[in-house]
Amino acid sequence: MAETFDDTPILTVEARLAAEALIVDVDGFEGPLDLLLMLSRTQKVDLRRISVLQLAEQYLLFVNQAKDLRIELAADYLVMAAWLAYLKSRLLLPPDPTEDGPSAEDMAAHLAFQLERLQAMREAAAQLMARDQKGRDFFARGAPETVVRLRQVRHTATLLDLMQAYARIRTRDEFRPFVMDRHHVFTMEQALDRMRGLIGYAGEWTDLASYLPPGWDGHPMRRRSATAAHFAAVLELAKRGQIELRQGETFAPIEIRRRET
Amino acid sequence: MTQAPAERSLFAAPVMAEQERMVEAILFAAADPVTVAELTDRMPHGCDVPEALAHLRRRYEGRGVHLVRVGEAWAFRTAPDLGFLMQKEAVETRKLSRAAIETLAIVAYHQPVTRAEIEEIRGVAVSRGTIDQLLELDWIRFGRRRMTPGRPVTFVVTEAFLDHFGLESARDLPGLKELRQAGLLDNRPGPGAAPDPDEDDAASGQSELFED
Amino acid sequence: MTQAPAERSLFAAPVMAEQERMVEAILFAAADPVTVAELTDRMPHGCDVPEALAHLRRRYEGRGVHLVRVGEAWAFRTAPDLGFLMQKEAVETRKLSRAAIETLAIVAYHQPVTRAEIEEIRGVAVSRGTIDQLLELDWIRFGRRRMTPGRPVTFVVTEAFLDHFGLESARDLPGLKELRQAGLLDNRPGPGAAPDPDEDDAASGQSELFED
Repeated sequence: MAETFDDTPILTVEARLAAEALIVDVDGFEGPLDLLLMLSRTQKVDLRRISVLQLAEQYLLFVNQAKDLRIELAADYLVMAAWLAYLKSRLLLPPDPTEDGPSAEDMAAHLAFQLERLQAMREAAAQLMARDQKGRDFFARGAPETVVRLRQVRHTATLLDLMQAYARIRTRDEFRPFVMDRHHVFTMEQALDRMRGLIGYAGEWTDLASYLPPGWDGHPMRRRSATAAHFAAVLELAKRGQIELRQGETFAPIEIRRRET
Repeated sequence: MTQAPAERSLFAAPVMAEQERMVEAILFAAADPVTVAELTDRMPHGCDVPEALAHLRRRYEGRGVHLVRVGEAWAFRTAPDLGFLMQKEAVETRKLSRAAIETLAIVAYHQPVTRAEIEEIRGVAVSRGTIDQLLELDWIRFGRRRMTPGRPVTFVVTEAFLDHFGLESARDLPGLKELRQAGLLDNRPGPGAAPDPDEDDAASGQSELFED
Repeated sequence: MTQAPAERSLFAAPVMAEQERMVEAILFAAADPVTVAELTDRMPHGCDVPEALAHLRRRYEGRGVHLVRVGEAWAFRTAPDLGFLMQKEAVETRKLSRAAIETLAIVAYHQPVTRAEIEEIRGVAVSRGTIDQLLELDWIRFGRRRMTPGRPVTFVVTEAFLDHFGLESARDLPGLKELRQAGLLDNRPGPGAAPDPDEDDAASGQSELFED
């Protein structure tokens, strides 16, 4: 590669130095600005006094040589080359007063600024990394004590919560599906439970009325409820074949007895 | 790297003050207590580690951290009297459970009330935990035993309860009528609902409370 | 409030020497910097944490362990000149790429800075991996969105960054003043058409990055 290089006509020292940059893999550059910054170093002057025109020439030479060497340059290198070629022509020509837009000097100044800024950031990055670093130069506590978290639960309730809770309970009472007074209702389930316990002892025919629980035969409402419940329970037990039941005639007492098994 | 006061030769041990700094830094950064042997090993040649440790220990006397011996090794530890700083109390406020607030409400409105009565009013069993929680919060306490068979204990609300809910006495609790007026009982009773037969009982239970 | 021990009431703050011990204990026990706010929170009521810190910092001057400020927080760190003793504790850090180091420096010196601005300064696209790596190290974080079209997010450096590089604040970055005076930290837009064909792509790449 270097030999191919030497064959190409190189006119200036700067250009020769620039050409040496080719030896560096193009992939090693982080884009055209990085390459420009590298090329600018060959001018060996403060970046603030750099000749952008000269830099443009160096860059264009680099791109041409890359082309000669059939090195494929990324698109942004070519875009930069086109822009620098334009800038170079503008810098070489006397300013055209009819032309709008920024002057060539402004563009050149901005490019110089960009290079200076990138260089400054590189130096800042180097200074930053040269600082003492934690875990390398200085160290944190190796055996930190963990803070014990004592969790204390505090229960809260407001007066409103309290009243709403009470209201909820009372409202629930009012919403009982049985609006009838439960005191006067004997359910079939209750009767069934009762009868199941009692028929075990009943071998003889007995009047159903005698099975009514104590205290349920006085008040008419209670008697009716208990009677109905027990009658329904007895029918259920007969259906299950646990008892037999009979009635002599209409309105005669209903008698039951345990069915022998 | 030289740490060096001027006259020190290349192989001389650092001055004691410097050795003390070194021990201090090593012990600070170490994850575990460090033995004298290991300290000696890690420090420049010729250091007197036991002496440096003795100096350092004195320096930290009465400070917020102490240099302590842990078996054969040394470590920095928080001064025992400052242990409380290593605790962070996190107060977490939590709403009282529905069962608890309902039980509390029943005690407040019906006191003195037995557990069986609470269960009857709520319609479900009251867990031991709920009662315990309310006792622990100091919002309810045991009242007099009821003079009925089994002599069950009763529950009443406490001063702390009144304090927390901003009540002068349990009598200040709004009654059902007021609750309804306040819109807290906006659920209208179903059609044909009989007047609540318990209303009288509740009232009598409450009046019983305020006799004494 | 008086700190004289004799007439100290139950609620008076501890004397300054005691406050210093407390701050010492808390900071010694913590691996990460502790903010003044958290210190105040953990100490008894009425303590003057900044003053206690000032006393403590002076006390540790020249010792093996230093009290350092990290942003709004404080931490004990071993003296940098003794790092050679701590090879055992040294942590292998993944080597950062040149792109990552430069990006980090640009964020630190130009913060808050958008991705497009980082790319403008470096002259190349910033890969997602670079940003991710710095975010993962917890050295940079998202700042506020810029109030410009597209509302791009910005990046700023974190407290962990300051801690790692031993900086009290981002203002203490080396050479910051000189760079500012030289105008090298100005956001100077290029005259007319900037040679940056990627600008649009960069912007879209940015929004794409922060959509999730």
